[in-house]
Amino acid sequence: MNLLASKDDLIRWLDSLLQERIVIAPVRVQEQTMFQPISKVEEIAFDFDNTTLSPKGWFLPPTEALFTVQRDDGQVNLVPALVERDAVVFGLHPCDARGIALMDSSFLQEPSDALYRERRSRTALIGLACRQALPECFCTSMGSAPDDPSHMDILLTEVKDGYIVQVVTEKGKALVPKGLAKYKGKVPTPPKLQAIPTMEVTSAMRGLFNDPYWERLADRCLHCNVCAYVCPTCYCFDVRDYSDKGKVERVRSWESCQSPGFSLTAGGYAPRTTKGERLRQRFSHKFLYFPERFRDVACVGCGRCVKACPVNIDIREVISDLQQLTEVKSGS
Amino acid sequence: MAPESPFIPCLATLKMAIQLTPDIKLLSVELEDPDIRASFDYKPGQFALLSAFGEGEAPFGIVSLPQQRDGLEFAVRRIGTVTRALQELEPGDTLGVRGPFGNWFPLEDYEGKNIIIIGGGIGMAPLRPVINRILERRDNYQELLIINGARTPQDLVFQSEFPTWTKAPRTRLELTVDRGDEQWKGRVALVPDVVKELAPSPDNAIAIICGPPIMIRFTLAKLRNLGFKDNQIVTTLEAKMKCGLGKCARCNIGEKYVCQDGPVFTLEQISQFLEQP
Amino acid sequence: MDMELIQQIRDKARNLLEEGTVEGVIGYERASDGLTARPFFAYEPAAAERLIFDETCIHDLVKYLLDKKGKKMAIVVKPCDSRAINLLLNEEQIKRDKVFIIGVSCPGVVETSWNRRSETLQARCRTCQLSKPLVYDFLVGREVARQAEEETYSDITEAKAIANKEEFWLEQFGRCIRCYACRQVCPGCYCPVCFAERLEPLWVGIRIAPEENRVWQTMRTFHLAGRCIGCNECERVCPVDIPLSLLNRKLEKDVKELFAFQAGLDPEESPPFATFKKDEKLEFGA
Amino acid sequence: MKLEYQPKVIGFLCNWCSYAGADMAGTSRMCYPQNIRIIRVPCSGRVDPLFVLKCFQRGADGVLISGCHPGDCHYTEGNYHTRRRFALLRDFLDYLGIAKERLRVEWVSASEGQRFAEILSDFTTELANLGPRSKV
Repeated sequence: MNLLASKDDLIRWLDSLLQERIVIAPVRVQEQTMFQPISKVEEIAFDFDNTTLSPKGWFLPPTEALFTVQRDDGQVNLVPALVERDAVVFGLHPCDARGIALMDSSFLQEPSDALYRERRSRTALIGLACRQALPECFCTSMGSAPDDPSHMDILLTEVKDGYIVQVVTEKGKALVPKGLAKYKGKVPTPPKLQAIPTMEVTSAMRGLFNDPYWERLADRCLHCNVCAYVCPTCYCFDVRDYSDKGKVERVRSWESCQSPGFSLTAGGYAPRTTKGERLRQRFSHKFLYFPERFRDVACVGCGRCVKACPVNIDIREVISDLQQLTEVKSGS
Repeated sequence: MAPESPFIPCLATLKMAIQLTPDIKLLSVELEDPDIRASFDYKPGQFALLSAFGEGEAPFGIVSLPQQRDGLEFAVRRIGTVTRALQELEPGDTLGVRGPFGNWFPLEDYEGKNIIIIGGGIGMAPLRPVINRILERRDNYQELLIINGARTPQDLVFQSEFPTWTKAPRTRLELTVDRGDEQWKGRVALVPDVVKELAPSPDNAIAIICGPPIMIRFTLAKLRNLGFKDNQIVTTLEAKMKCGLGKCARCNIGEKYVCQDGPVFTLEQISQFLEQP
Repeated sequence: MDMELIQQIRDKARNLLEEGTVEGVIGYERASDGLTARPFFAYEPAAAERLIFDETCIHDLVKYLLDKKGKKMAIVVKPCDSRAINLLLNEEQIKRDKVFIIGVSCPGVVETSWNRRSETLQARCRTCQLSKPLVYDFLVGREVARQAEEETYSDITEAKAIANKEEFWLEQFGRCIRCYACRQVCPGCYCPVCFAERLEPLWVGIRIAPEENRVWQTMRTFHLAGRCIGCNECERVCPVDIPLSLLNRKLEKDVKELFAFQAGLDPEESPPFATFKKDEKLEFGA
Repeated sequence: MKLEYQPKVIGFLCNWCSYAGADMAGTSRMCYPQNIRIIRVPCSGRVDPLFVLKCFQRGADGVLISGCHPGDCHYTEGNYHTRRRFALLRDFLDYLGIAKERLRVEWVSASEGQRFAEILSDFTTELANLGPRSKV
């Protein structure tokens, strides 16, 4: 059963959530929209197309301490990091929620990642259905849709009089304010997206592991980490100790398979030395290694990498190239 | 509330450190918690992540034998910041241990076979418990050939155990170095060339290799020339890893994670994805 | 689009590939949005037909020459990009005889991003004095008389007047996610191991945090002092819009004033930190 | 001189002139502020701007770089490079909000113990007047 929240209802609702929880919402920063913890509801940018970074940073922050090392009289004590407050991520799109679900596959698999699990269970997702499809969007080809409520706790859909409130989970139910009217109107038709063919991308990837395609594609790749850092499903991380003025922490930070040091061992051996091998690692992980482990392709079709890549390495093009090359190879 | 994090190591005390070679130390480590110590089950080939607090964490093969729970042994070569900090620890100092992780050598499956063990430099470390386990159950195996190579005679690890190894029945230890010195009377040759020269038969045999990537690469080629099939060649791989849990996603060889699916692989399992065949 | 110019580039590229003069041609092709341009490597003569050139060809392709050392490559070079060629020649990173330069006289490029092309000329183009590349083997396009605006560095003056500069910059650097796109795109950033990746000692911690990011961005810019050729690619590729040109141009201005030097104008002239004058008067002491 | 706020100063002193100069100030029992931590470097030219950044990042209030007078460098020309490098860096740091007064470059010879003591007193006073670096 759907409810209706007027714009004022929503603002009051968010305001009350803000009293008891951290609220992470889209905020306009320069020309970007970013998910940030807000202190006032007015900071929220309601009219945005897509955020520059996905909301994954709330669950896997760019940098976080895993634990602190304390020494008293030579006795070492490891103090685990805490998740102190409940939170709400507001305004994420269906593709973002799917990204979080894909991250769950890895981080919640036993032995689960404690901080991630804790944040995940203490955070509710109040999503926003997409008003329009952007030219870089292809979520419907990747198992999601502009109005897909899966993986959300509550999904809001903007209509003329406010927002349709679709309660998805029990967790979401507990958050809905009392006294919202029932919504009896029509649910707007979601925007249409161009479908891209994604058949057999996993087997295509496997078959083309040693294809010269990768070195050619890598020619123009800069090997920056932009695609990985804007991606809602890229979750590789680095762990190191950080000490400052006697305080020692074990810190985890984002890292990307595109950087040369990513898999360089202390002894100087790196399994992937060429640009092509590193770029192939990115797509192999998404299309082959991840599905081998967790069934789904590790891409949600949000289009962020398409938009952010400084040299236009377009994942949709890579998918269609892989399929074409496979067809050529199999001689059909 | 503090969640139970798999990233938090068990505290341990350094019991003893023995200088094996100019840059390799054997660390004997005791877990502080007696319950964890008693339940720390591991098998030859498994590894653990050692923490030098303030510097970081790195993976090391456990080189002691499984029944030895009060003194887990690790051979640590000084190569970077973490290994240097580990080597600088004094007996009594605290370090962290996470593990055991990964798979192990299925030594029971190798019973009744000829075993060829080929190690280069610090690569001998994970093979030491394999050798010692086979020697414990010597009758269950056929011939044992150990080829141990190092850059110089000084760099040969576990020299104090050589007499035990050579005295064991049906066991042959072949040492080789890249560069000899005045005292060295033995072989001066590269490991792959020694393999070629000794030409072990692939019949009913298993070859277990560990060493620097370049040694592994050329030794694999020689073994294949001798007629070894990819399922007769077993190796244990080193990879940079940050979690040991299959989450940081960097230690993969193709779709296999070294930390979870490995570190022990047959060549058959990974040849498709060997990035530098 | 100037089809005549594009045809000249395609013909030249095809010839070079057919004759085997070069192994590949680095140029531009249409991006997947059908609107802007992206870098393109042509290895077969037929691929030359994909080459384009227009006001969306914003990328400085010279960086790619560093990946192709030892191979003879042809490259499409705008006047501004030619300064990067000079920089790399001066620093002996590329060999002149390994590069065939297809110079393009360029009327300026516009601000673009994926699926968006504006009519606004890029700021660097408005003050650009170069009517044709400083170095080339083959020139295409009509040499245009530039009506360049005077470079006043008014943006730098404004940034200098910010009341709490530390706060301003830490806020900017606070957004940095350390994707290193700024470094990867820069033709002057080619250290085999960047200081940001050195582990012993760990100069820049892995914390993605304002203070660490400040060390990164400050040193990145400073390593380019007197070497930055002003292509502004770093600012373009920054996914979080850090105003990197305010950093690079500040040093460009100071280097001009202190040492009367501009990077990449002359392959024979070394950057200011590679040389000195004994009797120069600088701000502190004699 | 007694100051309520004691600024933290890191001093990079060249082995051949300034370190000896500081030594001389000490052995001659000259009075100078004790809030400097001295790091001896072979030449002022060895001082990477990164060192300076790192000092400020880790909480230094001021950084002093001191070498041989121009023309007297043990390695002939190291300090000429120092001069260029830090002329540019001082203003750049200022632009980023770290006041240029917090970075000093001075030339102190082995015989100038008195001068070293004076520079340090002056620098410390100046830093004390600036106050602690804001914790943004």
